[in-house]
Formats: sequence, structure tokens, C-alpha cells
Amino acid sequence: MTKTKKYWKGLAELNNDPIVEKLAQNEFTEEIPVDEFLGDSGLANSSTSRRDFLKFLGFSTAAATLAACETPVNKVIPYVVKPEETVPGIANYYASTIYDGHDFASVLVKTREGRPIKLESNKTCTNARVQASVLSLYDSARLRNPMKDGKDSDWKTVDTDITSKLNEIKNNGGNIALLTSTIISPTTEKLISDFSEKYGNVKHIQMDALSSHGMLEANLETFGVRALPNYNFDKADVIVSFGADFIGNWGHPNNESDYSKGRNPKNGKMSKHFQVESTLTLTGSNADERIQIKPSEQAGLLSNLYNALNGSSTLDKRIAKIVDSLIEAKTSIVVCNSNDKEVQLLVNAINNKLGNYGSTIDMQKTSYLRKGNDKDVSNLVDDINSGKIDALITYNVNPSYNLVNADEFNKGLGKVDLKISTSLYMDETAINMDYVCPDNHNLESWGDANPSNGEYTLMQPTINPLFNGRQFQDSLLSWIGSSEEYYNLLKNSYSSWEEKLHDGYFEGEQVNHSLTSNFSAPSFSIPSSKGIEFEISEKISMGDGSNSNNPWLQELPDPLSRACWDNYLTMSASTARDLGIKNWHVSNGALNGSKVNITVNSKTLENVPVLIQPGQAVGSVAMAVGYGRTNAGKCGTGVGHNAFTFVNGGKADISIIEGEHEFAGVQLHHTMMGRDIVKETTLADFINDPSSGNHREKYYTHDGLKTSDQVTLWDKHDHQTGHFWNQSIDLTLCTGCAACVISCHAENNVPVVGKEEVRKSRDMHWLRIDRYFSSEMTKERSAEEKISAIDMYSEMEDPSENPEVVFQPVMCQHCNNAPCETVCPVAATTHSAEGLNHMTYNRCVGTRYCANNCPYKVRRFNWFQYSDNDKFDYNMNDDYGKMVLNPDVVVRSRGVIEKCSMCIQMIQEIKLKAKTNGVSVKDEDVQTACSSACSTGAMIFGDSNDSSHEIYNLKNDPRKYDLLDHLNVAPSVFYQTKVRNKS
Amino acid sequence: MSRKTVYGIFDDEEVLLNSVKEIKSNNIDIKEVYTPFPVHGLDKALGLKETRMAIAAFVYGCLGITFAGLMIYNIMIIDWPMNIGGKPNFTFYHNVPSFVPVMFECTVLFAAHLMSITYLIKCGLFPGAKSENPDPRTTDDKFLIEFELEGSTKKVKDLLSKTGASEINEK
Amino acid sequence: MVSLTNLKLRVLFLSVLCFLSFNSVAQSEGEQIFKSVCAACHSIGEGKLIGPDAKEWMTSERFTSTEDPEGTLIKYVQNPAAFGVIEMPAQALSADEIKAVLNYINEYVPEEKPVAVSSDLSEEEEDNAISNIYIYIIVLLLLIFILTSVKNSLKESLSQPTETVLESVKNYITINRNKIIIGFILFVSIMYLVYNLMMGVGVVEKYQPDQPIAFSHEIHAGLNGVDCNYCHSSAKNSAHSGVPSANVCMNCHAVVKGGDDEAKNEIGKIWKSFGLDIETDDFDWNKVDTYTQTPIEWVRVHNLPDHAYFNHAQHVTVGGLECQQCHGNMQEKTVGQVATAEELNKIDYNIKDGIEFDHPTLTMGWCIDCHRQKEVNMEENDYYTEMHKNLKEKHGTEEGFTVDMIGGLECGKCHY
Amino acid sequence: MQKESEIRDPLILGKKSYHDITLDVSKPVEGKANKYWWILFSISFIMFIWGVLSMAYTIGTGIGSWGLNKTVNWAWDITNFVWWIGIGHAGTLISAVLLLFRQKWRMSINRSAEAMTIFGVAQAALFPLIHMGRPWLAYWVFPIPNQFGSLWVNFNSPLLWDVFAISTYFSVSVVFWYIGLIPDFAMLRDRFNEKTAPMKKKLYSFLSFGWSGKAKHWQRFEEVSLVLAGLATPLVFSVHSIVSMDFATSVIPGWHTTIFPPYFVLGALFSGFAMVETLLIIMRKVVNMEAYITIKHIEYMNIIILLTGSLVGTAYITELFMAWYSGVEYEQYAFLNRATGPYWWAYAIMMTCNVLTPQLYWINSIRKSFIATFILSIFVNIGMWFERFVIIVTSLHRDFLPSSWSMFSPSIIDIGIYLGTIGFFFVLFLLYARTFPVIAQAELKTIVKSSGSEYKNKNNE
Repeated sequence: MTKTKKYWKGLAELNNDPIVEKLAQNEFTEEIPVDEFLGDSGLANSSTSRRDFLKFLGFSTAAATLAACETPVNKVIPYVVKPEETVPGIANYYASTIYDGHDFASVLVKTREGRPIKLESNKTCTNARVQASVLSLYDSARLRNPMKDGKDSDWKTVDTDITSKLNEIKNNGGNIALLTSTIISPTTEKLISDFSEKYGNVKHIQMDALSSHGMLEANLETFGVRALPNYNFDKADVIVSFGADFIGNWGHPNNESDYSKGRNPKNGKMSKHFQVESTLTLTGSNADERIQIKPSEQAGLLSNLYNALNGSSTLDKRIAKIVDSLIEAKTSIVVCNSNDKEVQLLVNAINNKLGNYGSTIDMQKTSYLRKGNDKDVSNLVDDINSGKIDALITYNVNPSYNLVNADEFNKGLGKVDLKISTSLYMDETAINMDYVCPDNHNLESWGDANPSNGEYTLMQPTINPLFNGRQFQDSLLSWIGSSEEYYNLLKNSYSSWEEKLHDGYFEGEQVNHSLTSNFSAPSFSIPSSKGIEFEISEKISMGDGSNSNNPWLQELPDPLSRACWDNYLTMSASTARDLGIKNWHVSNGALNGSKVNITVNSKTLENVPVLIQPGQAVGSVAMAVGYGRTNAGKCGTGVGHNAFTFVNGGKADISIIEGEHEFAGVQLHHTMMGRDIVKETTLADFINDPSSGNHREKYYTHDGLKTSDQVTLWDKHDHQTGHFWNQSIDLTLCTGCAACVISCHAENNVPVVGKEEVRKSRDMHWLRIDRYFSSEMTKERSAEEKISAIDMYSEMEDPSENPEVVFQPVMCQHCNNAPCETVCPVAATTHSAEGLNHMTYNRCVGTRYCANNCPYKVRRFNWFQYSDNDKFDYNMNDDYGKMVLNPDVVVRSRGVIEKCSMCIQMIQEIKLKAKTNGVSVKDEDVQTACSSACSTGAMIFGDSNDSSHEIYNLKNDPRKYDLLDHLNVAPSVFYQTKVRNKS
Repeated sequence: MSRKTVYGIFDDEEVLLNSVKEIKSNNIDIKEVYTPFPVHGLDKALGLKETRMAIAAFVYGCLGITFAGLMIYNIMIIDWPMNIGGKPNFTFYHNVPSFVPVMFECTVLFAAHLMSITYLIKCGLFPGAKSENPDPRTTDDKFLIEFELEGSTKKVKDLLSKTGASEINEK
Repeated sequence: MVSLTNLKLRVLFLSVLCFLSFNSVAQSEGEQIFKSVCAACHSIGEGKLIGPDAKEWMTSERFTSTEDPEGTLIKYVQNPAAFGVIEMPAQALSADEIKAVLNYINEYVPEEKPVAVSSDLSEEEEDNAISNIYIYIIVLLLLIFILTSVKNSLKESLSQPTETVLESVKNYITINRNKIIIGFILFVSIMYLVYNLMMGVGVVEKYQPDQPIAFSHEIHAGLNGVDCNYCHSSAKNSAHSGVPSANVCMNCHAVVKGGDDEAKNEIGKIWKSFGLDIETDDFDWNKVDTYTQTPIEWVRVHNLPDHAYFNHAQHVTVGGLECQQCHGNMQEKTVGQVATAEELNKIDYNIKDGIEFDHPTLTMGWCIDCHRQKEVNMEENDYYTEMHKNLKEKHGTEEGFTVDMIGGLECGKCHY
Repeated sequence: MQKESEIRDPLILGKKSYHDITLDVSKPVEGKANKYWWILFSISFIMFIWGVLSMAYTIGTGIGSWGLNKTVNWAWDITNFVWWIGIGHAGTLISAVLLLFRQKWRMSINRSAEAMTIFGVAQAALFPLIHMGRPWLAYWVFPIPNQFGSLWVNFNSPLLWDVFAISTYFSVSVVFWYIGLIPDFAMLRDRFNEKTAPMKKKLYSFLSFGWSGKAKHWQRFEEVSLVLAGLATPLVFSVHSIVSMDFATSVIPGWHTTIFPPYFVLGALFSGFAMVETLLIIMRKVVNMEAYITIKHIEYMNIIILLTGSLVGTAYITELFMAWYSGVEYEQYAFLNRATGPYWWAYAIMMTCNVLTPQLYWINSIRKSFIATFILSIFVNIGMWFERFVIIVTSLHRDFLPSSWSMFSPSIIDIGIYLGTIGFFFVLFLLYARTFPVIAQAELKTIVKSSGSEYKNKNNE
């Protein structure tokens, strides 16, 4: 986040009037007249399009189709009493918090006409799942009413029943269990203790779908604090991660931006990052050196490392470099993803040995994002089965799906008298419950959060509840018998409430932990095991599976395998060869693969597809959790297999079976084929020569050697007058986290097309993140070994088994000599003086010539009508899902080409704002959807005609290069070479 | 005063040609000759002027290229200049290579169509027009000379039979 | 009576104030307030509108009879209910603000009104149509003449008898009388249909649908001089001009209930949207939240297609256009109507800006007409400083930079 | 009277008087169709209907019903388009270029070859239309004044050049064809009796425009034919050059090639002549034209096929050489991929059918055999279809960024549309064969004396 974020953009900022501020408190006492249209009889039964819905609210644009000949009679329906803060056509921003038990983010919510349509980062990074959670708000699979025994009921009945039963249990001295996700809300914690007080024997158990129990316990033993430390990856010179995917899914969301702060070669210094892992993770793919091990070797290697640091000479060769670097480095961090307390104790000892506590690892500003206790959970399952639990209330968890012993849990549920779920969905757990008291979505709820010691964020509703749900906290209050509203409770807990609510984030009191330092270093040896070992992995898109019904996430390709709508067993090529497992392409290029039955710890999953994944350690396999939901909704149900069954890993027994699986991959070739696409250099070379690795081919001309841009027959167009919008993408800083992809989806109404269409290579992503693996075959090697060109190229297609990975976000490059523009017969795509390639959808007749002639292949064709089409039953075809559409961007009809517009609607908006205020456009104001979602600062957008913009310098940076520069298409998007910190 | 029409019908184009030459040398006006196919030398024998169709086509072609040039100039340079692919579209001169194909096609289009239309008009050919050949066999295998005479027809008839007409009719 | 709703009212008025302050910098505070708040019901020196003439306020017996007439007036304005009369709604204005208004009224000098341009379109249109027909007839006669001579010369070349125009026409008509009549009627009707069909595509000029309420812009904006932005309040700062929500109407119509039955009937529809009956119920701002609200379903008049992005703020606030330049003299019409291009060409502002429309209103050509002709005022806006400098260098002139020169013809400016 | 060298083989067999020619040409129109005709027509008509349904489905649901994807945005559609356009070229070449060169053997085949041109170009013109995402807006490609202020077309786009080239080519071909047809229609008109066949009489009277065969008209007719031929000749070369520029002016490796214009024109002639042979060998049987379409005609065409086939082969080799010699890795890979990549089989078919099999025409007996010619002409048609497929699909499927590489496989709709156009083409051609004078009899009558076998024999005696 290189640009200063500002809170509360929009109207309130415009008129900094005290009255407006005062009014803000009351903003939700107004009924926004969405009920008119959202009642069950309203939208659910009508077939209104997005635009019709907007017309209900008045003021927005007209007909649903791109080219309507006749003039239909359109209605405008204004509010009866217009809420002051809502000005039709102007977005409001509210600071809030997203926390679903797995992901946490402090966000700004952009609303239009009272509908949240986009989330932006406020104080923490927003990952792809957080970005996408705005769509989950409008999920039509959400429960409409409280349920009793699987049937619609009403709150009064449900509350009466529950309260009387709870009282009965209390009077009988029964046990009540409250199974929740990690609770980071102090007010909720207080409420839960009130509840316990009221009903006596209440056990509050916190569980995490992917738990950090081992680490928490280890810290408890070492430091006396059961919390996760705060890592300062920006301060570490050497980072060693044993399997911990801290960029993607492990730990605090800000790890990613911290990490990239320490990796900016501009400072002449980069941290050195080693990753020791068996499954290729996002973090591993960004590492300078990646060492592949089997899962069972992790503990032994750590032990070996510890001993080496203490002077032992029996050093495992694989980690020799790590030891050298660690000893040399002033500061370092060693992290490990193990959920074994003993292993984590060892990690603590290593960090202590390296003197990292206090310098790079902060045990005071501890993180509270994971508090789950595996022992409590397994005790609970035992208790349930032995009939000791009389009432079970679940909140924010789905144990019937993601417990390792979900079967046992489900079996025991019959013995519980009162079972209540507060899930938003009729999910795997809720379906087993007597009562479902649907919670509200984060964006409809009040709340607070204490993600780490001293840090607080607030959550505020940005829309009236869409359905007849109720916040969990209000449910608790009503079961306690209190007449208080949670909102008041919350408001009274904080002083200067409005200001804090406005900012959404504040630093509060920091508890001073009194730390012990009880280090111990258990010793492990490296087992000499044969056979295949299993471990679970987590996808950046699906996480723990709670957002499984979100079509944006389902279609978000995994950054590493580039497959979507699926999970699968990942396996290295040589292991697959040994087992006779194959992946192959069918005639339209789509990937098919063998299927296997896999047994781990005597549990079996059948019909599991296998995807050959470079970077997966030989002799190991992995599978992502979050799939195989049976009650997720129309998008998530039945996609993939549930890997939570195998969450503890172990020896895997794999038998290949008949049949083939159809994958949906968006990238079918995985290597750069020796081409100069991602330009790379090493840190040492970069320090010597900042332009190293950035070679630009020169061509013979009548007056000497010249680069392609100097050889032109044409006079240049004037791009000096006015703005010239450029975007720089720093390949060193880009981690491939894909938050930008979802942000682009949300901002630009990009359609979701489904697995079948993705298989046909018809994904609609405007922004894609190309991922290339290195290959064993290089041009140099073929020259040396005299390998023929045919053989060389065919071998180049195969990635290495332990490849170097590069990520390259590619969107429309907005070429100033655009090949696509020239060839359009109807001039539907033209160039602006501001350096943008305009795509005029309504002029397009759909010859697709531009898409053919695009060297970057970023143009997307609407093969079908994706909105209002039953065949594509995703958000654009759902009356609720349509509410997330951005009214400033047209929904493309079938038969036209669409592509990245560099978020021209945002540019125009910011220009208008500047013109209204009579000032020039400020650097910090201009953003595209992707650059605003980028937490590492890899994407920088701005006006390169204005020297006060950062992009001005980046354009003249020696690392800057144009993709495919030999074509001289003069893109407005350019890249900065990737610098690796390796020798 | 009575006008008489005399038809001389021939079986062979060479005979016809000789006959026409003979008649012409006798200074008798031939009204028209109908043949099933173009007979080479007949136009010269009849003393017809050379047709100016080719010149017309040339003029039309010039018209076409001018039209296309002006149209493109107006559209691309004057009316709504746009930056298309960074091409030098602000002067006609710089961008003219892109315009050559269309200008060429328009030249051919105009020349071919307008010439054909001129031909049809000049020959009085249009859908629904009545045919004027006096004998339907003239489109098959007969060659016919038509005379319109005042007074005696004998001289002509004699000449015809002498030069090999297979049939001589008078109306 | 400092209630929530009142507070909202206040904000609303203040925001209107804000919008107006964009409008003209020179306006005094009193003038702004008067125009935005009072002008709906009161004129200055032009007699009674809905309420009494402002010049007569201070002479009213209600105030002159008290010790401090001005103070009483201020109290009255702030809360008329306290005086036991509900002649006007309470106005959320401070004492200072009201004083400013009174000052303004005292110093008010009537402006000279511009002479109204004749808006009698029909006569001129007819003239045009007739002269057009003459031209067509002459052309047709010429054609007949030429064609006949062509035909005659052709016939001559075939040595057939020639005939004059009249002869041939006569002959032809006598032979084919019935065919000609039927054919002519058919031809004309088909051509007429086709022509109408073709020219009607996408053209919405004069579109004036019936509205649920027989609202008259003439009465509101014309006679009573209510500022356009009072009701269409978001035009200054949003893409949409906005249709006023019913509470805006009630600012006046809570009190103004209409003189005759017809008016009362129409105003009653606003009341109905609050679930109230104008005859029997009272309107209380404090109870608004308790009313059963049903929105009024207006019919959209200006329908731009989905793919065309138009922003009012850009044109009104930045471009400095007057509403009439695109919407015509709405203050002379009843319910909303799409103005014709001819009408717009007669608007003074357009004449002054040198804008002449060649294309029907709301077609793309119409937008482009203006973009090609309207000059951008770059002097007073710092946003344009750098651009202006470059443009002067590039074109070698000091002024005359029209919208198209700064990218106003680029597709992506309106289509995305 | 013209005389012809005696060593030349006769072009009209048997003892044919002028009247015999009239009878032979009008026989298909006057008589009833034979069973071959009905069989062929039924098959074609079924294919045509299938094609119509496939097109309707495409327009109804979207281009997604084809096998295209984000990387390969053109495949069978444009392949078929170029193929049909190419087929059209032979007709114009026979009627125009050979007219300019005074090749008499063209006279008995030019009418049908031109009909083939027109029907072929009509098929071709379908594809740019239906391949559009929104074909109902196809009129936007014409520079029509409009209410948009005014919004025009882009004269830089090769596709727009195509629009002009194809519409000019199509309309000029139709005019050229029709001008030649007028005297022949007049002949048919005069053969029908007002009493016995009033409808046909009326029809052909209408079509013949009142032609009477006057000397002046014949004079103009000849000049117009000659000038039209002169215009059509550069036109035919320009059309396929412009079609090739769709590819040549792009940036895609494998497309961006300066050799394309001549290479495409040659390929077009090559495939066109093959199609003429295919059609004529069928037609001479179906409508009994054995006397006029002789082995001599076929042999002449075979020689042209041999020549153009070898030239096309040279172009293929040149392309490979240029790719290697350019030193551009993208270009090199594109051609390596053509020959050895996933679509190697298409490349192999192309090479075999276009370069290797035509070499068989060096053998005298094959060159002079109807059956061998028929088979080989089908081979060439297939080969030339694959040439376009190779150029379009294999260039697109692996271009610059490997991340976007993809494959193409046709859907049932793709296949339906292609076969549909073949059906449509044959429906038109078979209808033509039954209603039109299939041989330019007026012209043919001018050479009876010089090239008819009867007269030749007489002269030899």
C-alpha cells in the first residue's frame, strides 16, 4: 500500500459539515426502500434485470440490452423519503470489518443507492476471499427465515422454544456447549460470558477449520501466552519457512505487504527467502530458494537446523545454505506450518537461538486471529457421543463438514436434545440441527474486532438485512432475555464512538503480556520412509470452504495449478509416472486426468482426480480443503472432494481406477518456451547494473543499431497534452495472490461462465495472472548439447519438477500502436489521447478480429448472453446477485468483445472530482480496481505526464520494460523486471 | 406512299457478310442485321461507328476513384478523425496506403456497373422490354437482314437471292 | 421542535444552498436563501404567489402589531405553528439567515427580464414544409422533362414516332387509369410507412408520456420561479439529475394544498404516497417514519440507452451549462418532455455559446453537435491549467478550444 | 473467318451445326431432369437444410455454439470463407483472363465456371456475416450516413477492405455473367411458344431484357465484355490479395507474411480450377454436355493445376525458409509448430494434397483421364481447405504468450454450417443447370467453324 489510504470518501468528505456527521449516527434508522423489492413476493418471483432493479430505485440507466431500437416506457421511482447520505449516482464509502472465522480484513465498503458493491482495503490487506465476500452477501442460497426442524418459522416461535428449552436444561443441570469459530470480538466475548452466567454449565469451545493449535500450545508453554506472535517480515534479512504459506493463507493478512516491503530491490536490499516444503504454495513460489521435502521430514530437518545452529556438524546438505545464511544474517524469521506442539517448540527455540524475539518477532503485539483448541473440540465430540451435552449452539463453524471426525460428530448429534445453528446457510451442520437461527452477513451487521493486541476494528451494516435473519449477538441477547440491542451494547463499549466508526479502525489499549521464556528443543530424526505421504493444502480461492457458493471464487483459478471449479490430488510428474497416472489434453485443448482412490489413515476418498503439479515433492501428494461441500448451494455443492477427512496427513495408499476426470484449467502451457516474457535478474547483478536482465533487442537500420520503438514510419500522436494514464507492474513485488483478479471482477461486472466454458478456454477474466514454471531445457543447454530445435521446443514444454515460478498479471496493455484498433472494421475500438484503448461495446459487431490480432490475448468475447440466461446460473442471473453489479459499468451483451478498460469509470470519476474542485488530479486519488486491491504495491497506476505521480519515475526506471517490446506496440502498461535474491 | 419491309434470311455468317458487302456497295440502306452471335467484320461492313463503351468505362472509373478518395478523406480525416492504432490518420497523404484497396475497389465498382448500365440503356435493354427480332430463328442459327424500302423491292430481293439468302420475305 | 426530521430538512435546505452557491459566486447569502427557500411561494414586488409578496411581509399586521416586528417574523418563520396558524411550513433557518433574507428583500431591485423569444414553432414549421414541397415538385418536373427527352432521343435513334410529354402522359393515363391510382396510393402509403419507421428509430423528440401526477413545470419553475435544482437536486454533483422524493414535495405541499379541486386532487397523490388523505389528515414531519410510504411511479422521460454514460455534474457544474440548453424551456411546459432540436436552437444560452443542433434530441449526433461547438472554459479552473498551456502551444491560438479538442469525441468518454 | 492451326485438338466433338448447339444447350431447360440430378439435388438440399438450421441455432444462441475460444477466435468460419472465395476465383479467371488471352477453350466452360464463382462467393459472403457476434448489425460495416454524428467505418481495417472487395467482386461477377447471359436467354425465349409454355416464355422474355441480336448491340456487347474482362482481371487478383491481407497485415506469427497476396491468389486459382473440374465432370454427365466439355478442356485445366500447385508448393517452402532466415524466434516457432506441433496432421494433409498429388499430372494418361482428374480435383479441394485451416488455426493457437496457448476442435454446429454451405452451393448449381443456358452458346457458335471437330476434319480432308 504505497499510497495513502483515505477513509470515508464520497459525500461526507465533500461536505465536511457537522450536521452530516451527526446524521451519520442515524443513517440506518432510515428504511432504505429495498424491502419493497426484496420481499419474498417481490424480486424472488419477478424476473427483473439489474437495470430494472435500479429503475425501482430510480435514476439509473435505462434498457437492459445494449442496442434497443424501440423506446420502452421506463419507470423512475424515487424514494418517498430519501436518506440524506444517499445521492443517486454517487458512491458512499463506509469503514467496516470482514471476519468470517477464517479471514479477517478491515475494509472500506463502497455502496451505491444503498447497495454495497465493492470492498476496498482499509487497514489490512484484502485477499481474494475478502474481496469476493461482497458477493456472498447477495447469495440467494442464504436462509430467508429462522428454521425449526427444517421448516420455515418465525423469530418469536423459535425464541420462545429455545429459551424455554435452555431454561429447562439449566434447571436440570444439563450442559450447554457453544461451538464457535475463533471469537475476536471483545463485545461478543462479553456476551458469551453473560450467556454462560445466565445458563450455568455453558462450555464455550472455539475451533478453527485449519487450526494453529500446536503453535498456540507451544507459545503457551514457552511464553505463557496462548496467542500467535506478530511477525515483522519486512525487518527480517533471512526468512525461512517450513511449509508456512504466510503470503497466502497462514497468519495475519498483513504478512503479504510486510513481506514485500522487505523485498523491494529499489532499496538495494532484499530479504533472502527460503521455503522448505512438500506442496508448492504461493509463498514457496515466491521464495528465492525452494527445497522440496516430504512432509514427514519437516521435524527432522528443523531439528537438524537447530543442531547446526548450535554447532553440530551433522548437517543435512539440503539445508546447508539456509544455515549459512541464517548465521550470516543480522535478523531472520523461521516459521513452520506444523500443527504439532513439539515441532513448534523447536521452532521457538530456533528463533530464540537466532535472537529473533523482540527484533523480528513480536510476542507483545500478539495476533488473536486463531484461538481454536483442538483438544477441546475432540473432547466435545467425545462428550456429545457419550450424551453429556444437552444443548449445542454453533456459530460461524461447520463442524459436520470440516471436522476430521465429522462422522462421529454427526453420529453423536442424535444424543443432543437441543441443537441450534446460527449459520447463514442450510449447510452440512445446519441441516442436522433442530433450529437454525440465521445470522446476518458481515455487511448487514454491527460488530467489533480485536485482531491483535491493541488493534481494534469496527463493523457496521451498509445495507438493511436482505432476509429475515438476525445477528448472532442479538440472538444471544434475546436468549439471555435481555431487551438490549447489540448495537447499543457495542456503542456503549467505546468512547468517541462516531469517530471510531468513521475510521473503522483504532488503536486501543494494549495488554502487556508478562512473558516467560521457557524454551525447549525437542529432537527429531528424519525417518527413512518409502511410500507416498499426504498433506492438505489450502487454495487462495476457496480457503476453508465457507465461501464455497461464491461463483467468483469458484472461477478464480488457483495461482499455481491455474485450474478452477475443482480440487484434486497434486502429484509430481515422476510419482505420477511411477503410479501410471496421466494428464493429457483432449482435442479442444482441455486437460483430462486419471482418477484414483486414496486411503489415508484408513479413511478413503474415491474417484479423486490427479493433477500433475510441478513443485510437488516426489513421494508426496496434497489436496486442497474447502471442496466437496454437500450443502453449499447451487455453485458450491458437489464441487470436488472433502479433504478435511485427511487433515492430519499421513501415509497415502493410492490406487488408480478407471475413468477420467475433466479439469477446468485456464492456462494449458506452463513454461515460457525460452521467450523473453518475464525478464529476470539477480539481486547482485541488479546492484551492479539496475538495467541488468532488461535487454532490449536492437535491429540493423541504415543509420546503425536501433531498438524497435525507434524504427517507425509514423509520426507520433500527441500524448503530452492532458493526462497519460500508465500502469506499472512490478514482477518482483507481485506475489500472485489474485486479490486484483476478484477486485476486477467486482468493479467491472465480469461474468462467471462455469466449468464447462472454462474448459473450452472461454474464461472471461479481464485480468489474469500468468504463471510460468522454469523448464529443464533452455536455449543455452540445447546449444551446448546440440539438441535440435524440434526436440528443444518439445522438451521446453515440460516444466521442471522443482521449478522456479514467476507470476505475471496481464490485462489489456492499452497499446498506443494497438494492433487491435487497426483491424476493427467499424472502429469499435479506438485510442484516446490519454493513452487508453477504448472498447465501445455498443459499436462492436463481434468479428473477433481484434482478439485474434491481440499479441497478449487479453480480449474476451461474449460467446453467449451471460446475464439473464438460465444456462449460466451465476450472480448475473439471479435477482439478488445482480445487486452487486456496478451501475457505472455496462453489462456486456452477447456477441461483443470486452476487455480491461483500465477502470475508465474510476478515472472519469476522479477527473470529474478534480474538475469540480478545480485542482489537478492527485496521485493518491487515481487507482484502478486492481491497483487498489494490490497490497504489495506491485501495481501502480497514475498519470505519467504529471511528474508528481509515482508512475512518472517508474516509467523511467531502468527495470521498466514493455511486454513483447519487439512488436513496438507501445503499451501503456509496463512491467518492472523480476529480481531474485539468489546467486 | 407505302413503306415495305424486306427480310433476307441467311444460313451462314460468311454468306451474310458477303451479301452485306454487296448490298452496301449498291448503296442500299440496310435497316438492321440480326444475328445469333457476333459476326466479326459485320460492323465494319455495315459501316457502324466504333462504340465508345470503353471510354465511358474509363470516365466512370475516374469518377469511382474520385468518389472513394473524397469519401475516405471526408470520413477519416475531416469529419471524425480518430486515433486508430496510433496510425498517422491526421493527413490523407500519410495514411493513403491504407486507403488504396478501397479506392481501387470503388474504381472497378463504378466502372463496371455504370458501364453495364450505360450499355443496357443505350441498347434499350431492360427487364420486360419487347424483343424486336422479326424472326425467332435469328437467335438460333439464322442471320437476317432487314430493309425498309419505299417503292419497288425487287432490286433488293434480287440482290439477296443472288448473294445466297435462303429465304426472302416481304411484309 | 428540534426533531430528527427537522434536522434532515435543514440539511436538505443547506445542501440545496450549497448547490446554489456553485451557481453564482456573486449571490449574497440572503439572495441564495431566498431563492432556494422562499422563492417557491413568495415573490419580491410581483404580487402574491402562494404566500404574500415579500415586500409586504414587514407590513403585515401580525408583525407590526408586536414590539419587535423583525424578531417576531423570525420566530414565525422558524415555527409558524407557535402562532396557531399553519400557513407555511417551519423553515430551518437561523435568525441571522432570516435577517440576511430581509436585507436582500429590502435592497432588491428587479432585473430586466430578457425579451421572450417567440416560441410559436408551428407557423414557421409549416412555411418550411411548404417551401420544401415546392422544391420537390420542381425537381420532379425537371426529371420528367429530362427523362422524356431521353426517351424521345432514344426513340428517334430507333426512328420510332416521338411524342411530347403531355401526349405521352395523356396516353399513358388513359390506358392505365386504375392501375395508376391504386399504384400511387399504395406507393405513397408504403413510402410513408417506411419513412416514418426509418426516421422514428431511436428518435424520441417530443416524447411526453403521461405522468401519475399532472405536474406542471410551468407553475413551479415558471410562475413561481422555483430553482430547477431545488427538486432535481443531484444534477449538480451526481450523474443523475434525480427525480425529487416525495418529502421534497411536502416541503411546500404540506401547506400548499391547491386552490381548486383539480389541483387538490393532484397534490393529494403526494399525500397518498405517505398514506395520508389531503382532505382529512394532517401532515406531521415528526411522524414521517410511521407513515406507510408507497413511492410515486413516475415515467422516465429522458431515456438514454444503457451503454451511454451521461453525467449531469460534468455538464452542469464543470461545463457550466444551463438546464435549458438541453431540456428546453421546461418552465413553459407541463410534465417532462424531450425538447426538439429546433426548440433548443432558439434558446438564448445556446445562441450565445454558438451551439446549433443538427440532429434530433437525445441521439448521439445531438451530443456530438454540442461537443464539436461548445468551447471549454479553461481559464477559471486550475484542473485545466497545464492542458490549456499545451493546447495553446499545439494550436497556436489563445482560445476556441472546443470539447472535441480535449477528447470529447473519444468513444470511451461516454461508452464503458 | 478465323482459322485455327490443325495440330490443335478440336474443342467441340461430333457433327454440330449451330442449331445442334441450340438444341443441346436448351435441352436441359426444356426437358425433364434425369435421375442423377434428382439424387444430387436431394442430398444437397438435405445438407442445405442442415446448414440453415445450424446457422439459425448460432444466431439464436451465440457464437459459443462453435468450437472457438479466447485464443482461437477464428477457425472454420474464416477457413470456409477463404476457401469459398478461392473457389470463386477460377470462374473469373476462365471468363476474364482467358478472354483477354483469347483462349477459345474457355467458351464451353466459362458460363458454368462463372456460375460457380457467383455461388461460391455467395457462400463465402455468408461467413463474414454469420461469424459476427451480432450479425443483425452487419450493416454497420457500410459507410452509411447516420444519426450518430456521424459515426463511420474504419478504412484502415482489412476487414473493411474485404467488405468492399467482396461486394464489388460479387456484384461485378454477377453483372459480367448476366451481360453474357442476355443473348442466351433470348435464344431460350425464342424457343418457347407463347401458347404451349406461356410461363417460360414470359420468364425468359423478362430475363432476356428484350435482346434482339442487332449488329450494333453485338458490337457493344463485345466491347463491354472485353472491358468487363479487363476490369475483372485486376479485380480477381485484388480480391484474394485483400483477403490475404486479413492475415498479412496482422501481427500474429504465421500470418504476418509479405508473401501472402501472390500465394493466396495462386492458391485460389489452384483450388478454383479443381472445383471447376469437379463440377464439370459431374455436369457433363448430368446435363449431357459430353460434346462440349471434352478431355481437352480437362487437360488444359490440369496443366494449370499442375502449374499453380507447384507454385503454391514453392510458396510453402519459401515461408519455411523465411521463418528460419528471419531469426525471429516467434516466427520460427510458428512454422516449426505447424509442421511438428499438435496440428501436424493438417499440415501433412495440406502438403500431400496440394503439392504432391498434383505432380501426378506430369503423367500423360492421368492428365487425360476423367476419373483420375475427378479424384485428384477432390484431393486438391481438401488440401486447399486444410491450407486455410493450417494458416488460421495453427497460427492462432500458439502465438506470443504461451499462457494463452490453446487448441481448437469443431462443434457439430461448425460442421453443420460448413456442410450446409456445400449443400447450398450445389442446390444453387443444380438449379442453375436446369434453368440457365449452361454453355455460352452465342460465343460457342463463333468457334464452331474453327474448333469444331466436324469442320476440322473437313478442313483436313
